[in-house]
Amino acid sequence: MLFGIEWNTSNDWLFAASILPILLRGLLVTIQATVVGFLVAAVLGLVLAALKAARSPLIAWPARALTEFLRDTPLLVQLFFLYYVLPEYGILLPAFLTGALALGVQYSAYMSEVYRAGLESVARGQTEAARALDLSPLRTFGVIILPQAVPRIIPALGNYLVSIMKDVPVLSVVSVLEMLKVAQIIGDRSFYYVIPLSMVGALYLVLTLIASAGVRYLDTRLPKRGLPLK
Amino acid sequence: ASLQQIKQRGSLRIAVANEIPYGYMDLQGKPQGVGPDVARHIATQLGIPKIEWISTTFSALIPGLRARRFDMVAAEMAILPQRCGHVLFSEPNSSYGEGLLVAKGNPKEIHSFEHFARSKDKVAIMAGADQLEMMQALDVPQERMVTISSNSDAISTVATGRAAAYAATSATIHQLVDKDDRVEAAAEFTDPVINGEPVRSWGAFTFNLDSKELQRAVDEELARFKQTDAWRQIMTRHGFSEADADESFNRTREQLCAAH
Amino acid sequence: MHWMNYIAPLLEGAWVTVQLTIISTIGGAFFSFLFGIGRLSPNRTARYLSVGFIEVFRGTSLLVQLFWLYFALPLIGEAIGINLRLPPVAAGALALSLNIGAYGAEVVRGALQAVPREQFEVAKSLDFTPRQTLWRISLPQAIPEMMPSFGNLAVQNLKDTALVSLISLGDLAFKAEQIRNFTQDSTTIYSILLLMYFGMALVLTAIMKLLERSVGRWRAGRA
Amino acid sequence: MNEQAIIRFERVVKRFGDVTVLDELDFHVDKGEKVTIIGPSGSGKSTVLRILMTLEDIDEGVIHVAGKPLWHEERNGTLVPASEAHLRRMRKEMGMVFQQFNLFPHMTVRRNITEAPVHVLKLSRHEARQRADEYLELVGLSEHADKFPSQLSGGQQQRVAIARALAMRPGIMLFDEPTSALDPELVGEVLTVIQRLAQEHDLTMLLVTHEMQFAKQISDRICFFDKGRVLEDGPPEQLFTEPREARTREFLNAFLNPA
Amino acid sequence: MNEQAIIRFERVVKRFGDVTVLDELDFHVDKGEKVTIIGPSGSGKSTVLRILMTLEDIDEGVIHVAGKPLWHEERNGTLVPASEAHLRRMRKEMGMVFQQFNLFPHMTVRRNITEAPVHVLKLSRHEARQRADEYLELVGLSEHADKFPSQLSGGQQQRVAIARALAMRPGIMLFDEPTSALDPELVGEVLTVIQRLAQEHDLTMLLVTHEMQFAKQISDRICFFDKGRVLEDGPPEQLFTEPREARTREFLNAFLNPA
Ligand SMILES: Nc1ncnc2c1ncn2[C@@H]1O[C@H](COP(=O)(O)OP(=O)(O)OP(=O)(O)O)[C@@H](O)[C@H]1O
Ligand SMILES: Nc1ncnc2c1ncn2[C@@H]1O[C@H](COP(=O)(O)OP(=O)(O)OP(=O)(O)O)[C@@H](O)[C@H]1O
Ligand SMILES: [Mg+2]
Ligand SMILES: [Mg+2]
Repeated sequence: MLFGIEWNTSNDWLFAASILPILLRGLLVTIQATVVGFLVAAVLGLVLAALKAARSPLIAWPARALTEFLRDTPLLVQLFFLYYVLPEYGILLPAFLTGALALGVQYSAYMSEVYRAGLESVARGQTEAARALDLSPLRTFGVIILPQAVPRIIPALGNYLVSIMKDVPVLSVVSVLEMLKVAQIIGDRSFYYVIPLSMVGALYLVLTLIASAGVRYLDTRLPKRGLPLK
Repeated sequence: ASLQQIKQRGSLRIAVANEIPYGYMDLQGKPQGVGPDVARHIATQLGIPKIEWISTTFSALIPGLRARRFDMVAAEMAILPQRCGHVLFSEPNSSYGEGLLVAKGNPKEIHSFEHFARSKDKVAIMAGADQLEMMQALDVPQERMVTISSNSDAISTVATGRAAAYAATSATIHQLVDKDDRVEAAAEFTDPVINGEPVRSWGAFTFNLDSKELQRAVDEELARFKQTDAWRQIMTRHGFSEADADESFNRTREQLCAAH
Repeated sequence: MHWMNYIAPLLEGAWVTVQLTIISTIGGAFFSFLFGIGRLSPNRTARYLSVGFIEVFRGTSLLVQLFWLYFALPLIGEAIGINLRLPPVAAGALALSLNIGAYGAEVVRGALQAVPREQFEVAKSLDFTPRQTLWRISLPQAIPEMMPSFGNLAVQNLKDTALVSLISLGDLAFKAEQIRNFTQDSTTIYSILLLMYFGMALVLTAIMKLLERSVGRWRAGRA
Repeated sequence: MNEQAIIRFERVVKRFGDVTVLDELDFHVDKGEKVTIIGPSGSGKSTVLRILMTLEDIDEGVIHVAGKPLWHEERNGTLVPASEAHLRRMRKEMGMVFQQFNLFPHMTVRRNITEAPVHVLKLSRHEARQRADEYLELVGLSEHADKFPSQLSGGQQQRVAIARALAMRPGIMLFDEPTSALDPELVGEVLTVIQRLAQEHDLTMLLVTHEMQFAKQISDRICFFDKGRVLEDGPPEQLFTEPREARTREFLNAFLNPA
Repeated sequence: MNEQAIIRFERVVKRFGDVTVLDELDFHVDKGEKVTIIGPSGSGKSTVLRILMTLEDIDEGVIHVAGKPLWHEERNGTLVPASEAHLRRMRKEMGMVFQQFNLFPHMTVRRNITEAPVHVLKLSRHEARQRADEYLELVGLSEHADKFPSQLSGGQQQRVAIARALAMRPGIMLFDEPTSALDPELVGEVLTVIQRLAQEHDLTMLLVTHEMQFAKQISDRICFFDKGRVLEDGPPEQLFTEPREARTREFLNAFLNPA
């Protein structure tokens, strides 16, 4: 029994059917962690990208080093670090938030690169034309560059959303009750491991196929020339 | 694997769950604890020259046995009826009661597992460990339980307030207390009463279902060893009381597997 | 200083991590080529198998794959009477190779498709068989294109090895957990751990860059 | 040297790394004058326009535009490097048309033209719109105001770009090869617009082009650039028919009778 | 129709989708003959060569090469579509030189030439190397044998491509505009090599080119293609000086005096 739902071990199919609702509870947590992690990464990534683009090397250089460091160290270790070390300094977050933060921190490094590439892909000629018309730097960024960069950035961010989802099981080690953890608990209690683990695999496959299709759809629907301004 | 095969191979694969004082690895990677110390003696007696130690998480013990990743578990896993159908147990090696790890000064005044059925405080338990069943039997709702994956997470979980207490066996609690002065063992602790009886666990070695022969051989050597002072010394060295040691003779595997 | 005591066991774990990274990167390269080429094969079975493989291993979580290979596969093997009980190192290396191989297969496919069509036409006009064309003409031209992506995948792979600690393999992350279990000194241990992984990643990146340069030597003179 | 000059370069040096692109350049354009720059590729023609538009800075020398130093400011009687605010003020004098049009692809034609008047000149939307329609009329594209640039031909896009620059009412218009990215059949429509501008407005115009015939018709003066200097300049009839310098003759020959 | 023909197209039809590119084409080349195909863009010149090299298949008709059907095999007295093995055998008769050279960029010049002889003809490395050096000598590139293609000029690359095709000792050489991707100053060196081949070897040569002067010198016969058919053919003197067809005259005029 988990979440008040009993399972039925009389045969494999009934067992699978009876644990499905339990796994779906875990799936809900998986999706929540994905979304929160993604939002954190999107915001932190933007900050990192801005810092890296700073004129002063005193700001840009450490930001670049930090990005490299975050990209080159395992999510698991970053997670442990946040989970065990932050509380030593009085920052106490629930396991779920710590996990989502770890996902966000790791992926912020990747996303900062997406932002940078997206902005740089907007032709230099656009900036020059804006400058020749004397548009202010702020307006140039907000009205000329950003609307053109967004359609290039969003699909790439979407792909990272899928990656984050696939990394959520790592949070099970700090006992976030996401799908894999739920499957493990079912296994611990029922002593049947193959079925819950296989079901998690299958659910993941379905989920990522849907999400990837969604990203592709979005990619075809976004206006390539930029968000239209009338 | 049959005893014959193990002898031929020349090594016995024993898993521990990294739980002090039941079975764990020290800094040099040497296995320590009640389980490994006794198992080492038994292996020598059985004429097996070498032990391959495998350190893993508690929840990986039974799956590992079932997947035949090791021949035996020396983690003082409690003999429970629902486990008996899936793995084999030796006769009890040890016996232990329950305990609670709480923050220094026990600010929430927690003295029993039953506390969590009544208050909104959260209790930490280890994934795969018996305390989950106890909590459920005491009607502690799922949301009040925080699952951690190893004992080493317990101190920070409690010290930082992720949970008000960590529920584990008394021996575990006592050794955790020594590690950090932000935590202490709950004083005036009363063992949970389930089905009218105070809870107590009997820990034993565990085998795969088809290792009957090995089980029998271990039983014999264990029975002999438990009569010696050497065995008593192992128990006391690892924080088990004389009463705990005596208690381990009061139940048989058969009784424990049949309970309910 | 206390942290000095951690270094020896951590280095022991780091050595396991290094071995695992090397084995699974090589294994990953093997699967990349196998399924990347398979995806472009004229043989329909080979193509479907490759697509299936790529989708499954890219579409599920590495940790799920790892647990499945470690805990579930032996039980399935038992049910059908084969010994599928991979030792932890093998299960870990296999899961990592398959996972990274699925990503690598897409890299291989992309690079092969980027070889100009004309090269295939010349090869045909010189009467090369399709197999000779693949091995002698298109692959050698595609490999330098793949190298930057392979470099990223190798670092990804190094990071992913940390997950094998969860199936009890004595790698760097596992050793660190053991030490922390003992000492509760989280800050020091995890800081050392992060720095060690970072250092290894920098070395790996440098090696992949050297490799990239050596396989692409013929491109040096390109305008 | 002409003191009436609205643009004046004095010993201007511009380097990219080791390469000296403008080599102590002296050069001027009078108010209302139409000047065409010709010269071999890499001789620094675009660089001159880009420096005027403050898209590139200079390494040495001084440039005056409308009597004021462009890249410097007078403060307490000495010249100091210009502030961004000064550059913004100076840029208002000039409009530029690029080889690649550089329209904003995500804005309609009308929005392309009104964006800067509204946000830089602070015109009301209504005024800006009227002004946009006026210049769209001038370039003959009134009926395309609500389209996006990608829906227009190259020639139409370049005409929008011209309208966009004009809508800021600059005193000086800079054109950098405005027709060389166009298919041959579209060149004419753009040249016609520029010609009309040259004839009907008292704009100062500085133009880089390879359309020699056209340059001859509209220019008051042609400057031949070579290696970052003005090698020769003069009225079109003189320069095209009897160039003084051998290098100029060679260039014009190669140009008119390609190998 | 000449029964000695080493290449013979009979009512060959080739379509790409709805477009008929070869329209019941009849066409032949005799053994040892040097034939040049000329004609407007899109008339099917390249397609003829590509079909011979089996890079494209045909929709209708029959082609014979060296007495054997190219795209068909005789089996039990009837013609069936050719197997891959048959195509391989037939391809051995021919070598092709492409407009874009298409050297293998990852191999040295020598390796480019020896690769097919070693792996297709199964020559020993030693023999293949000797043969490569012989043909490198012929095209005048002996000292470049160990360079990579990217280190050579376009003209040198095309000469390597010719040597590479020759090293397979084909009886028939096909050239598809071998000089049109080259800078003008490099065209000559390639033409010289082809001319030497035409004069010194008894190869059959089928060439597509726009170098009319060159075609005149080396060809036994010129074929003028139009809309997927041979509109007119004959010895170069006749075809160039007094073409029978108006269309041919028009083409030659346009070609010799471009607009
Ligand atoms: N951003 C830059 N970085 C480095 N070199 C540059 C840059 N911009 C221009 N150059 C160099 O400066 C020289 C002059 O360039 P410029 O564009 O002014 O020539 P141009 O006369 O306009 O030539 P074209 O007719 O080809 O447009 C060239 O050699 C060019 O390569
Ligand atoms: N793979 C293809 N798919 C579709 N159409 C094709 C293909 N290859 C050639 N064509 C068409 O077939 C026609 C003949 O092409 P071909 O290349 O033989 O002409 P050509 O005489 O060699 O012309 P050029 O002088 O331009 O090389 C053209 O209209 C061309 O667009
Ligand atoms: Mg220019
Ligand atoms: Mg052609």
